[in-house]
Amino acid sequence: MDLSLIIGNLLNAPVLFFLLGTAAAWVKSDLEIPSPIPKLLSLYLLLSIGFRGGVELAHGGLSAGVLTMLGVCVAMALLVPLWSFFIVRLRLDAANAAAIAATYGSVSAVTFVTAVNFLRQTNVPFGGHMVAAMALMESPAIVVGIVLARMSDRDTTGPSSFSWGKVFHEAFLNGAVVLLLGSLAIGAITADKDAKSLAAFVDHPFKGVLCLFLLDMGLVAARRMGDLRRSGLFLGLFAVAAPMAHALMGIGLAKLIGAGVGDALLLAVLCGSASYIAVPAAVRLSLPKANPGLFVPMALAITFPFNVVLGIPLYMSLIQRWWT
Amino acid sequence: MDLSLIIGNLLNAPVLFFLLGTAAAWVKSDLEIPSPIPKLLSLYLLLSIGFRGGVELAHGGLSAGVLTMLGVCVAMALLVPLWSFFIVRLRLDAANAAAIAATYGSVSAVTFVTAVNFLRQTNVPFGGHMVAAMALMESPAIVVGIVLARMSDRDTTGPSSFSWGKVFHEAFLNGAVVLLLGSLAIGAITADKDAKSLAAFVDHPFKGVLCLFLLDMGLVAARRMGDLRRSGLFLGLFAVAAPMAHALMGIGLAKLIGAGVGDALLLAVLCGSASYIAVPAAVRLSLPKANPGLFVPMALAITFPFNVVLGIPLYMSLIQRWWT
Amino acid sequence: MDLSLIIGNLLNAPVLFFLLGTAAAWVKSDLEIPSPIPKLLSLYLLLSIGFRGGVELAHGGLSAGVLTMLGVCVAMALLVPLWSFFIVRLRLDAANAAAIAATYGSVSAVTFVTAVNFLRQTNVPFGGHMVAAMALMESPAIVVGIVLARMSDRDTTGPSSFSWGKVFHEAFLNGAVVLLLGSLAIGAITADKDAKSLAAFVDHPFKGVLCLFLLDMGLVAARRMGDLRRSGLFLGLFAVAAPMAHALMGIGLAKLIGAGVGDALLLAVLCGSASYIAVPAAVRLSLPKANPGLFVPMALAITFPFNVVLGIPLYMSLIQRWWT
Amino acid sequence: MKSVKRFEIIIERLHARDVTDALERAGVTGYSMLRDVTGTGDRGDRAGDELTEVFRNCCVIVAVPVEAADKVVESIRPLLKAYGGVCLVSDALWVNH
Amino acid sequence: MKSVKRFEIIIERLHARDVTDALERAGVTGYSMLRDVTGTGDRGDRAGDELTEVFRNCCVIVAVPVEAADKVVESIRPLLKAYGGVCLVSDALWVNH
Amino acid sequence: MKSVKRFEIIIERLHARDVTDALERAGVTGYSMLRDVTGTGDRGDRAGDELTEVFRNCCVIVAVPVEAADKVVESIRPLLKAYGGVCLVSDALWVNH
Ligand SMILES: Nc1ncnc2c1ncn2[C@@H]1O[C@H](COP(=O)(O)O)[C@@H](O)[C@H]1O
Ligand SMILES: Nc1ncnc2c1ncn2[C@@H]1O[C@H](COP(=O)(O)O)[C@@H](O)[C@H]1O
Ligand SMILES: Nc1ncnc2c1ncn2[C@@H]1O[C@H](COP(=O)(O)O)[C@@H](O)[C@H]1O
Ligand code: NA
Ligand code: NA
Ligand code: NA
Repeated sequence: MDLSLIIGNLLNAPVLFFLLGTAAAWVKSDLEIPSPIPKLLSLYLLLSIGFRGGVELAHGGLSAGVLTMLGVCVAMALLVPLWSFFIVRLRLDAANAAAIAATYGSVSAVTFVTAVNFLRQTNVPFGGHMVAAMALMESPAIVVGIVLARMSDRDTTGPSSFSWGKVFHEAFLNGAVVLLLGSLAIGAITADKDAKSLAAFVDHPFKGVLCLFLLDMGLVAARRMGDLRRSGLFLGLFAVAAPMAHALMGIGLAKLIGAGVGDALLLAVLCGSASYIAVPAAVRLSLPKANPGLFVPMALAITFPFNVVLGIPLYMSLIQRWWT
Repeated sequence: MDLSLIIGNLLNAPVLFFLLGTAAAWVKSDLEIPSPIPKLLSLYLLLSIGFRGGVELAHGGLSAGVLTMLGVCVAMALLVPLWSFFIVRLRLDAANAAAIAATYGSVSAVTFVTAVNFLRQTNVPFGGHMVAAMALMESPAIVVGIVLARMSDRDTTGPSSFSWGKVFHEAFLNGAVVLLLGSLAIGAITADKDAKSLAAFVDHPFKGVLCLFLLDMGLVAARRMGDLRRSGLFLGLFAVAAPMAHALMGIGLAKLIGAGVGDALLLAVLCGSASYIAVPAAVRLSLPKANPGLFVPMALAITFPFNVVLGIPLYMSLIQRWWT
Repeated sequence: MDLSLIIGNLLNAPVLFFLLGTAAAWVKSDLEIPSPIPKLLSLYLLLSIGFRGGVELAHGGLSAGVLTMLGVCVAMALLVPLWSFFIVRLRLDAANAAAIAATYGSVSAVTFVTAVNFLRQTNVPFGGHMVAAMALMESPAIVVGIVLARMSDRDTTGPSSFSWGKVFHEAFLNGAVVLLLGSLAIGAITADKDAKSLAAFVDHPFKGVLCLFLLDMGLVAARRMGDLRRSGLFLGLFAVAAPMAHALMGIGLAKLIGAGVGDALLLAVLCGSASYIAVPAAVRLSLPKANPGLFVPMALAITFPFNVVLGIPLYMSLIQRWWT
Repeated sequence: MKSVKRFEIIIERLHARDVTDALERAGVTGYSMLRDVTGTGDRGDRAGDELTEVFRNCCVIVAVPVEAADKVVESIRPLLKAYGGVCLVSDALWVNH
Repeated sequence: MKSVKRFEIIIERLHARDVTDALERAGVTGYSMLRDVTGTGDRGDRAGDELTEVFRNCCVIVAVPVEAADKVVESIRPLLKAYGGVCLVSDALWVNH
Repeated sequence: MKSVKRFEIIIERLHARDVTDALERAGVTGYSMLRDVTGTGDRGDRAGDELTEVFRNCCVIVAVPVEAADKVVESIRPLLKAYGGVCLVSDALWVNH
């Protein structure tokens, strides 16, 4: 195992700010980043990552390799919630199993962004289409989760007002997906004209904004850790095992389709990360019986820190061994 | 008609973000830029445009040409509400006619900022005094509107608490005017010392912040479009015809006083744009009988998009023909 | 007295924005920077100043001179509230005297940041350890103030729920201290790797953000000036005399320990400034009988403007005479 | 002044739209909303992080004529059943204007 | 505990100052304000965009001694007449301190 | 619907935690909080600058069974004594879910 990569990642400003946030919450400091500042930071990160992805996509074009990668991504977004559901179902009721399945089938944009920052720092190139892949992987797991819940127990899906229209709307038109795809398209359209004049906004402050956002994530994640007692050992283990297993599958698939090192890492992170922004809202509307005190802390207080602190360099060291 | 300019403008990041916001609101996505983030963005845009205007003013100085231009601007700010009032009065009561007159006599800072961005992109120079012109054009129309309303119907102006002192205060000391003129003065005073050290804040992120703000404007404008049914065809037509007519007058006057291409475009945009930030507040306080469900959507959901998407390149292509 | 330095400072963008804010509040403009935007600006300033201090500390190292300076700072933070208490006690009760003592013994981060900006502008170097000094000077005065209040009147410290644990927690773990020390540590740890990639976030917008924050400080300070009538002439004089006296002591100590010009100015500002962010909160919790309508306006509406507008260039001109 | 019933409905912000839709179906034409409410209840802490609206509440305030109160209660109850939350009803006078 | 009348005044945020001025003229020395209130009423949606305070409400809460209530009603009514908005009055007990 | 007592506690935001701690000690399991409240009272303006939470209030809303009301009053009173603020109590009905 390549320890230097892990330590190098730990001594990295964004990760350190995440740990600072965690520490501040632990000592019960009144440090806080009040709403809606985190929203501004996340809008910025989505816009920035989307726009740059679009610019790179415009330069790279839509080759067969790109389309294969997108296909693999969507397939994983459909399959991960499937087995996750049946594993969690061993212990929990259908609604909660479906919620957790949707959570782990979808992706965490901030983990992705942190991985992108990791790649940029180590000068490893990656394709702009991976941003499109992330956008495509946000939603399918939500639909799969709800289908599974309804199949195993008609009663899980809330009040009479349930409608598939609402589910699809919530899954595919939530703000994060729209902003990401929109910025991607705008980046692709204006690649030649605007990329330079927007660079000072889109590129330069990127890492700093990520630091500030991770500081807040640290504060929030640490506060949610208290909820973890409720989830028990089984879910705690799942929250660490799932990202590792899914990331491994992602790496295997990347090798299979001949992806580059950078794209392989991003695929690993997309498969291995769990959503705590878009999915909770969609799931809460469609599966009101699922307890957000279970699936949110799992994703936010275990899987997210694991990926950001250990997972990313771990996956990278695996990939570097295998690819060379 | 020079279509390439219009299409070029359409394929421009700020305009595309405006359209993205509109589209997101149409598909009822939950994308939102929560308060007070838009306020931060607009404070930034005003500070930035004011400061840079001041720096350029300090370099350019107050020539006779500059003073003529400022005189023309104030004259238009006094005259536009006059005829607008009598046209709208054909259909509506005095309070609403006065409110609409004030709206179209005043200016839209964001439209101005978008035009400035358009000029910078196409490397057309313009004078820093045009920022001063914008600041001078914000307020007079409000006073003219209220005078007209009171002349034609003493009863339009609200409760006993009406006072001219309050009207002038609201018109000339509202936050936008103060920040704009203040930044202009500070820019002019510190032109040599601070222009460089502030450039990274004032210049570099400008276009990106404009994109983010226009995204929000798109969301808000689209939501206000629903209100337009109430306003009927007459007001709908007015909201498109007025900017074109006033911009044409502005272009004519610019030619008359021998202004350059950049200044001519900005004068056209100042005359042709309608206020939806400062005026509604001032009018609501002084003419409570005027319905903000009429004059705000006209300015925000018709005139603003028209100017930003079509008007600016249209006026520019006219000016380019005429000037060369 | 070197008038040119004072005038030069007055014609400086950050100071002018402070004055613009004051003027806007005086004419009762509705210009406002709504919450939580000022919080975002102050988080940014603390992070930026902390990170850069850490980077410089990593390069400079912890010499004997640095440790002496830190010792002097802590000593001043313990002594200043001591005599301040007994002076103010001549007129006010123990709780209020203790609150004012704590206020003047602690430091104002924004005054410090403004002084840093002043030094950068005039290209005077200073040590990164002065940021650590600021962090160390935030808290001791709070504890000293409360000890003094309790010694002279057991009854001053609120309800039965009083506990030293809470006092220390509030004093040493408040958000500003944690963020400042955290960023300092992160800056020192990642000095080589991240300093460059974070520069665009941490350095470039610094002065602009300071301008925007001082604009808000001007608005708030001017609004608090109304409260000053209550405080009377004695406290008004104290609020001007204390910063000058403490800054002079700071300058003397700096000369004694052989500090450079930049460090001497920062020490003067640390000694001479008064806290209006961290201290009021801590004091309100521990000394509820102290009236925040006294100690906050003194620090915010007299001492802060005095230091920012006149104090900094005054101290600098003194130091320049003495050092050369 | 007219006697009215004052409703105060506290529910996850995610469901704000459902509440106002239900009110409109019940014939209510005016209501007010506070969008930044935190809290604790049977369903745990809603401490208000910005990451997801699941942990943030809103509060809808509605005054309706006394005779319309039952209809409002019936329109809100299914939402409380499905999603949790609180609905308080009290008496008030409405100052005519 | 002392019997008081509790007022709740919801009006465009633009008029917040007018309300507190009127209250002060009516002899009220304490009040509270919520500055971020949205709503719908006779005058259409006040959905809360940041662009102008015309589409955003505030809510002023005031508790006054029972005997002062009429004076407060009379001070508020002209504002409601001119600008719209809602004023609810209810009974409450004030916990002495 | 069940009769309850509705408490509305307005106090400096700095003391929000003290209030909820006191409520929890009094056996309350559910409450709501508005975190952005300004106001004026005996202790002067709390006009809401962002610089320090000393000039900003919060408002805690709690509904409790009628029989639990006295205990809540007793738990809050010392805080009001020490720090100022307002606590209003009124009658309400709780819509069961
Ligand atoms: N007794 C109560 N008094 C006031 N608000 C409450 C009470 N119980 C619950 N709430 C609010 O209602 C929300 C949802 O409650 P619950 O569905 O019980 O978790 C909580 O987050 C609180 O904001
Ligand atoms: N029945 C009601 N219950 C609660 N709030 C109301 C009601 N009617 C109006 N409002 C509030 O008062 C504001 C102004 O009302 P109006 O003047 O009727 O448009 C609205 O935007 C709502 O916030
Ligand atoms: N009569 C009142 N009605 C409503 N709120 C009040 C009243 N008096 C005081 N308040 C609120 O309680 C806070 C603290 O009050 P005080 O301790 O009297 O300064 C004030 O800042 C107001 O927000
Ligand atoms: Na995943
Ligand atoms: Na105009
Ligand atoms: Na000091």
